[in-house]
Amino acid sequence: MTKEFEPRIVGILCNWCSYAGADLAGISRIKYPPNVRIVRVMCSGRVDPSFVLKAFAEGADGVLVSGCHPVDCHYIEGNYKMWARKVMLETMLQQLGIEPERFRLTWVSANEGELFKQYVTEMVDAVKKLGPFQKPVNWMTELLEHERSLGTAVQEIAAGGGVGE
Amino acid sequence: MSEEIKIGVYVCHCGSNIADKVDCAAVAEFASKLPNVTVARDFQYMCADPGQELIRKDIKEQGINRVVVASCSPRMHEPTFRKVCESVGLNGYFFEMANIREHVSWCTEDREAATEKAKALVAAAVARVPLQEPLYERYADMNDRVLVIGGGIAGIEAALKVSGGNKEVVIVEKEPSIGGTMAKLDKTFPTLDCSACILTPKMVECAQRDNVKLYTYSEVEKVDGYVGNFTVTIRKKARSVDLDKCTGCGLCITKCPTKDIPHEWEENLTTRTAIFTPFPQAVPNKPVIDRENCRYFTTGKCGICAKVCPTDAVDFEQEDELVTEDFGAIIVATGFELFDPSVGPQWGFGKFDNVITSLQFERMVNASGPTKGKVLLKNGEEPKSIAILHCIGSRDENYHEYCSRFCCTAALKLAHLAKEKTNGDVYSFYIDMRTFGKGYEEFYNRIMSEGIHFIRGKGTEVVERKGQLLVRTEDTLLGKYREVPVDMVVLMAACQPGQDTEKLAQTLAIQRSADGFFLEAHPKLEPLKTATDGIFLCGACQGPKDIPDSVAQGAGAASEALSLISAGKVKISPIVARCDEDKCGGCMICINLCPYTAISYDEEKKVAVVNEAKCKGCGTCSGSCPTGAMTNTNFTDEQIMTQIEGVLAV
Amino acid sequence: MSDKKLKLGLYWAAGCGGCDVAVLDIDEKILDVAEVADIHFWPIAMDFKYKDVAAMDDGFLDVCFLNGAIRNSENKEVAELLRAKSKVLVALGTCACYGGVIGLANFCTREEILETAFKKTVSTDNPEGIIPQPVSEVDGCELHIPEVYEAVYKLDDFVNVDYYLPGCPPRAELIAKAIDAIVAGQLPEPGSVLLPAKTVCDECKREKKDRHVDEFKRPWELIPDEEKCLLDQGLVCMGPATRAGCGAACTNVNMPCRGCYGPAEGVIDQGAKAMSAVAVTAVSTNLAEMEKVISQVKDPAGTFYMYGLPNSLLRGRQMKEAK
Amino acid sequence: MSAPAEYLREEELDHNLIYEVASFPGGHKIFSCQQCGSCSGSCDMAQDMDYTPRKMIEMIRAGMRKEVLGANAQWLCTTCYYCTVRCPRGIEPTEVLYAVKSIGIRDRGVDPNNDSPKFYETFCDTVHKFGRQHEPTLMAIYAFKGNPLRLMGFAPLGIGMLAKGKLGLAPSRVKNVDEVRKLIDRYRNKV
Amino acid sequence: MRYGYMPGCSSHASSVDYEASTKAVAKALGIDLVEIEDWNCCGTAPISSVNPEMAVALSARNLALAEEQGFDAVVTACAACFNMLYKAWDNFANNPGMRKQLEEAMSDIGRTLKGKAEVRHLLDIIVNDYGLEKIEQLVTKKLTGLKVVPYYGCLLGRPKSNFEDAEEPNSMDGLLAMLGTEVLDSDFKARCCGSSTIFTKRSYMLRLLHDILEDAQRLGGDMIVVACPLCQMNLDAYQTNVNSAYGTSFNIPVVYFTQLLGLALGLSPQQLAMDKAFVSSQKVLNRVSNL
Repeated sequence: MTKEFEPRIVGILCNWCSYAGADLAGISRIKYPPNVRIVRVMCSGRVDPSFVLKAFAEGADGVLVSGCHPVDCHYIEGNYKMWARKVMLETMLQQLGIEPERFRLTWVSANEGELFKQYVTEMVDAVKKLGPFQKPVNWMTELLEHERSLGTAVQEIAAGGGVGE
Repeated sequence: MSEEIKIGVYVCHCGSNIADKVDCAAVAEFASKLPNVTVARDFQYMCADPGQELIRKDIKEQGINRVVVASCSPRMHEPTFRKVCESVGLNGYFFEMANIREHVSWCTEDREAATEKAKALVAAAVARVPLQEPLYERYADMNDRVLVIGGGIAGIEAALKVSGGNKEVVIVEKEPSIGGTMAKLDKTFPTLDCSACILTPKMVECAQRDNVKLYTYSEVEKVDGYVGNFTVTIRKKARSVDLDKCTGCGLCITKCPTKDIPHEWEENLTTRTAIFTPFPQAVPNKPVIDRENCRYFTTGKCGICAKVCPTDAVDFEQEDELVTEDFGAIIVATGFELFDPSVGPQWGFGKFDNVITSLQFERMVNASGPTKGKVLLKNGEEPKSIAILHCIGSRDENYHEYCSRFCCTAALKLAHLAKEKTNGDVYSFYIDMRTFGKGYEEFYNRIMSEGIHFIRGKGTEVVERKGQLLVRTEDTLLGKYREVPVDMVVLMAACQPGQDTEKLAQTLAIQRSADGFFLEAHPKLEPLKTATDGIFLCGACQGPKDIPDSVAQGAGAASEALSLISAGKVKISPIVARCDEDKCGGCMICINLCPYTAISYDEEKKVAVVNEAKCKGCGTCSGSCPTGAMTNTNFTDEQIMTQIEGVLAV
Repeated sequence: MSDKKLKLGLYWAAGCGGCDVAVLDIDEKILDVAEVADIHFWPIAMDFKYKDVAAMDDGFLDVCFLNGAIRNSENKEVAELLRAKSKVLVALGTCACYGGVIGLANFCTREEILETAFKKTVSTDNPEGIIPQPVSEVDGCELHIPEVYEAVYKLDDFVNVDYYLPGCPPRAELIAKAIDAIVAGQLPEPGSVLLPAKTVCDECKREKKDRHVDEFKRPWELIPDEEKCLLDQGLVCMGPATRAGCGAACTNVNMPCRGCYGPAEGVIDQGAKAMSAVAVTAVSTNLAEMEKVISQVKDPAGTFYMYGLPNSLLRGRQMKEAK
Repeated sequence: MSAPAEYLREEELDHNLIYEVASFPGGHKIFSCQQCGSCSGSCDMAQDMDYTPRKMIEMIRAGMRKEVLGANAQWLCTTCYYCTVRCPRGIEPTEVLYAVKSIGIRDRGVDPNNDSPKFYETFCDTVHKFGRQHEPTLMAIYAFKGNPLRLMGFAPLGIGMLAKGKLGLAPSRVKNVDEVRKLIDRYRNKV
Repeated sequence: MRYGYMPGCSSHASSVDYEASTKAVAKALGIDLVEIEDWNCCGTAPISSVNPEMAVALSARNLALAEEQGFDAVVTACAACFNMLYKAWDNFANNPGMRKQLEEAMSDIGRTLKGKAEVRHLLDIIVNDYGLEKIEQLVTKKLTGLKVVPYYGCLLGRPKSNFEDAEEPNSMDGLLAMLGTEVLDSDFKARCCGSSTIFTKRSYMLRLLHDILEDAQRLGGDMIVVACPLCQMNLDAYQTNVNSAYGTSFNIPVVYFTQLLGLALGLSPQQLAMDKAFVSSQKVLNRVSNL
């Protein structure tokens, strides 16, 4: 039996509430699974859905976005804007064959270290149950095989184009 | 970028704080193999002088041009290391921090897992840092004049304090006189001193100080610019009286033939003329013509006031005038208005003559009021019994959910005055008696001893049976239904946001809370600031407040404004939004997204334009920019995506 | 460019053929083309065989316009062949550039598609349920047909592309302009898109104003105001996230943009960007209300990736490795 | 004779009562009552009730199950809904009292001298039978169930109605009366 | 809009007069009221007292029937039916827990409810859908000289209503004024008559009836006008009880708004079943010219 599957989850956290909440968890020496790797943005309103897709495309097993509680946003209502994107993104991810447990938007304030731990733990558990996010999915193998099989000759030809030179 | 990227990575042990759980040497070793990394070290304390020196030395000697420190939270030491870089000439934004203490060593059990996670975070920082651009903090000039909107007690206090700090201040008041609601009150709780006696001197001082400019009968029309540099357009409504020529003799008022206009300032308890001053102590004590009711304006005939004026001050041709003034800070002190109890027919206001509001009663008991201080029924008789109903429109989901805060104590004051003036039966119908201020509970105690009938139960309904007013309630302490016959009912109507609050919020780009009042930046720690830099709040425009609180806030807001303008310069963070005009399609999605109105639309170029002084750098606009034209400095799409690749590389 | 005539090739891979029609649509301009260029390969118009191409020297063709996506082994082989034989390879049309409408196939597996095409459609008459195989035996002979791939790919997934000219189809004048530029030797950096960097909104005359949507609607649910921005009226319009060039052809006739000219310059995932922009127009401080409004956009993935699924970060529906 | 001194014994209180009431339609806001008495002040019947509507709510909150179910307040409620539209906390006292009546009928917790439950159950039975109400049947059964003298009390009215042709003697019936019965049984048997 | 008519149980007994006048007036105005096939008891107060959820479910069946039969709205002339049907509709539309429960209950009896049909009161239909202007053109006899006291009772405006104000109902006022009557404003117009508890707590309820009648008399009203069968029955049939309990001598006719409207439209008192009331309105009507 190989080692237990340890998911890699990208956490995108706003600077003022959730990143600070994660800091507080650390300061309070609250232990939680090490699977979430945190990327800081100033506001959850900054989170472009492309970031979430990018994380999955890079092989993340889950993405956790977290911001200030509604009405508490440091920038007034950036978190509401993320909520709007989240609602649509959830449907889109489902259509793209990604299980809903793999993406989550939470509200964690700067004094909610315990809550941060709770969300991380819940998410890690849920993703562990699902297993790894398949990358490459089977049809991608074709492409990758092709890339591997590309002889240097072809590449040179391909790179050699250019009119009038 | 032609320059070769040379990254220095510094892994901090933080004593044993990090090193206990993270194999710092292994992380440094790992980092040294990452692309573009020139040096990678681990060290006991990076934030201490020797640690800082290590970085400086590498920058100078090894030509390091990007710095990554893996230590604590950037919320802690990011500024420290930025300064280190800047001290040797490297831009502070060529620096990136990996948080391996709060986010790794302190929250992870397993050493191996912790080391792994630390590597991922370092890899991400190393991946990201080459994409970072040099950014510079900038400063804008600061105008040191202050605008106060609203000339009630809070605004007056704020203006006088700013003026006392030797700064110029302008008060804009929409009514013909400053003074606000306080000017209408008779006595003030809990000390029962006369309201006019303590307010009038302050009003006069506003008129007399050289560095205070009054715009009465005026409104703020437009606000442009940003903190330190607001340009405000003020509409001076046509007063039809030349303030420079008028001496305030009042002859015009005595001769005006139109005398039957409901006197709003007297809460419609009496009438006034078409040319009038709202009250005897008005500042400026000069009349205004109410054009809607003036015969000259409605019929073209009359003009008696102009004929009798000894100084030729009446000017029928006067027009609204727009003036533009520049300010560094704005204080909003627009106060409140009284809830209209006729919205709830059960209270009988508007239906029965002798059901009146608290402010009407206040005018009645005022010696300079319409009844010369006598409490009188509509038929001219003195009431033998008076009911005072608390919480009319307050603490009621059907109207306002909040508590209006000052009415309980005000009701006690009115109960006292009613008892004193009529010696009749005075009933106070209350839900909870909330006398929270200094001396207020003592005041309650005092009023109780005066023989007022306190009934704990909301005065639910006022009905008339056989010509007698009845207040229906439950005496909840007895658990008995009661119908109390009274001659007069005083409704303690709720304090609610003024009608123009919404419009002003838009003009100023400040927020309102769910109750409609202006919203403070933080309910505890920033009660006087708004989320828009340079705009402050005081008094009841932020929520129900009594006089002591309004005065305290007025002084506080003045202090906020003085502290801001005294700095002389406005610091602008370099983390802002920037729009690439070549890419911007002009879709305008971002413009509404910005809570600070920092983005505008350039009609000519058809692109979005960011006012960096107003922008706070949240990046919400870039998060929804469909073309990628809008970038968030230090948090660009490319930087964040590379960082995501980085955290997943391990 | 020497005064020699240009050697031109055109090819149609997995696509609808509309791009070839668009080339014909350049009208009399085709005569100018004929003056400066010789067409050496254009299967839709003239009789050429692949072996003719194979016989060419590498780099023989000066320019080759390739339209259509890569769906099967034939598409890929020819693309690779033409790449080798062409000095400049232009991906013509959105299918070649980004996968196009046929890229929507990436929401399904190859099996699902073949099952549907050969067994499930109403008009199918295939009692034995035969699905064509790459290699089969017919009357004792071995028959080869191209192998259908698992997914739809865009051209540059397999070969290096010099220029992109997206559009479904690209407007004829854009093609004409590209040919002019080639003839004049005035092409930009290789890898460029031969279109302005702006978006459809820039070309659209409608008035954009409130940027707040209370209710999303489908185009048939209302007759839109002709002056106002369609998005402001609750129609999901891809204009903000779609490269300019079409002259706002759809919004000019009261239809929302579907995004056929592909992402704006430098944008990695057109669908995600468009979705982000559209979603925030429904922002309010009532989360439930917002959820209700946004849920009115029924098929976000299909809507926002209508023309670019194979060009998106995830390229299509993620399907578990068959066990 | 004065009642012996009593205090509320914690063990005799039923803290589940408020949750039970809250589970009825319109009952959920009972928790936010601020005891202002707006309901009682609006109530035309409050003067005749043993406990005012406000007090009923407080007693429910305290868990005084016996007293609440045994009270007369809920049976005097005319369901005029003044309390409901005026409550500053959005509580619906009319619905709260409906819940109290319903629990009382179900648990047989009502004062046996109070005839109201009998009438309401008879009403229900009649609808169960015909799918609609039929006044003569209702009155006849109600009278025989309780005190036959009561029928006499209604007799003058009944005769008057009969004379005016206002008593439809043949009951009007619902065709698919099974459906109505199923609905009634569904909730009558619900514990 | 297709109106599905719900007569309510009392239409077959105590309010045959309301029913008759409603149908006559609807016909005269050309309002198409088609009775909902197989409607059942709305689940009024007594049933709500046994179990409020049961009551709502009974009304829900009526809504489901109306939907099935293709009606856009359920129309009733009874304030109590209106109250119950509206409550069912409101619970279905705005209370997710109840919605689920009602869906289950309906599927249990083989019906489905989608909440498509609105609930409307006849008064609302006549005053707001049909409109006073159109009625005015059809009025042949003005009821000049008649002093009327509109009495609304509780359930037209409370707790929730889609046409009437909770505290100050006024839909009938305008209609009656347009018919030429002098409309008197009683403080008791939205008070309760106590009909839901008249059978069980009669002695208490007579006080309510007394107050309403007394105010009408004080105002000098010739008659009380109502839009609810229970109000009519209560104020009319129990007037003698009030008189004996309070030593009064009230003799105030209590008529339906449909009856006065019918008279103004030229229908005869017989067509409007005006002879069914306990307190005769004949004298009063004789006083008014050309009736």
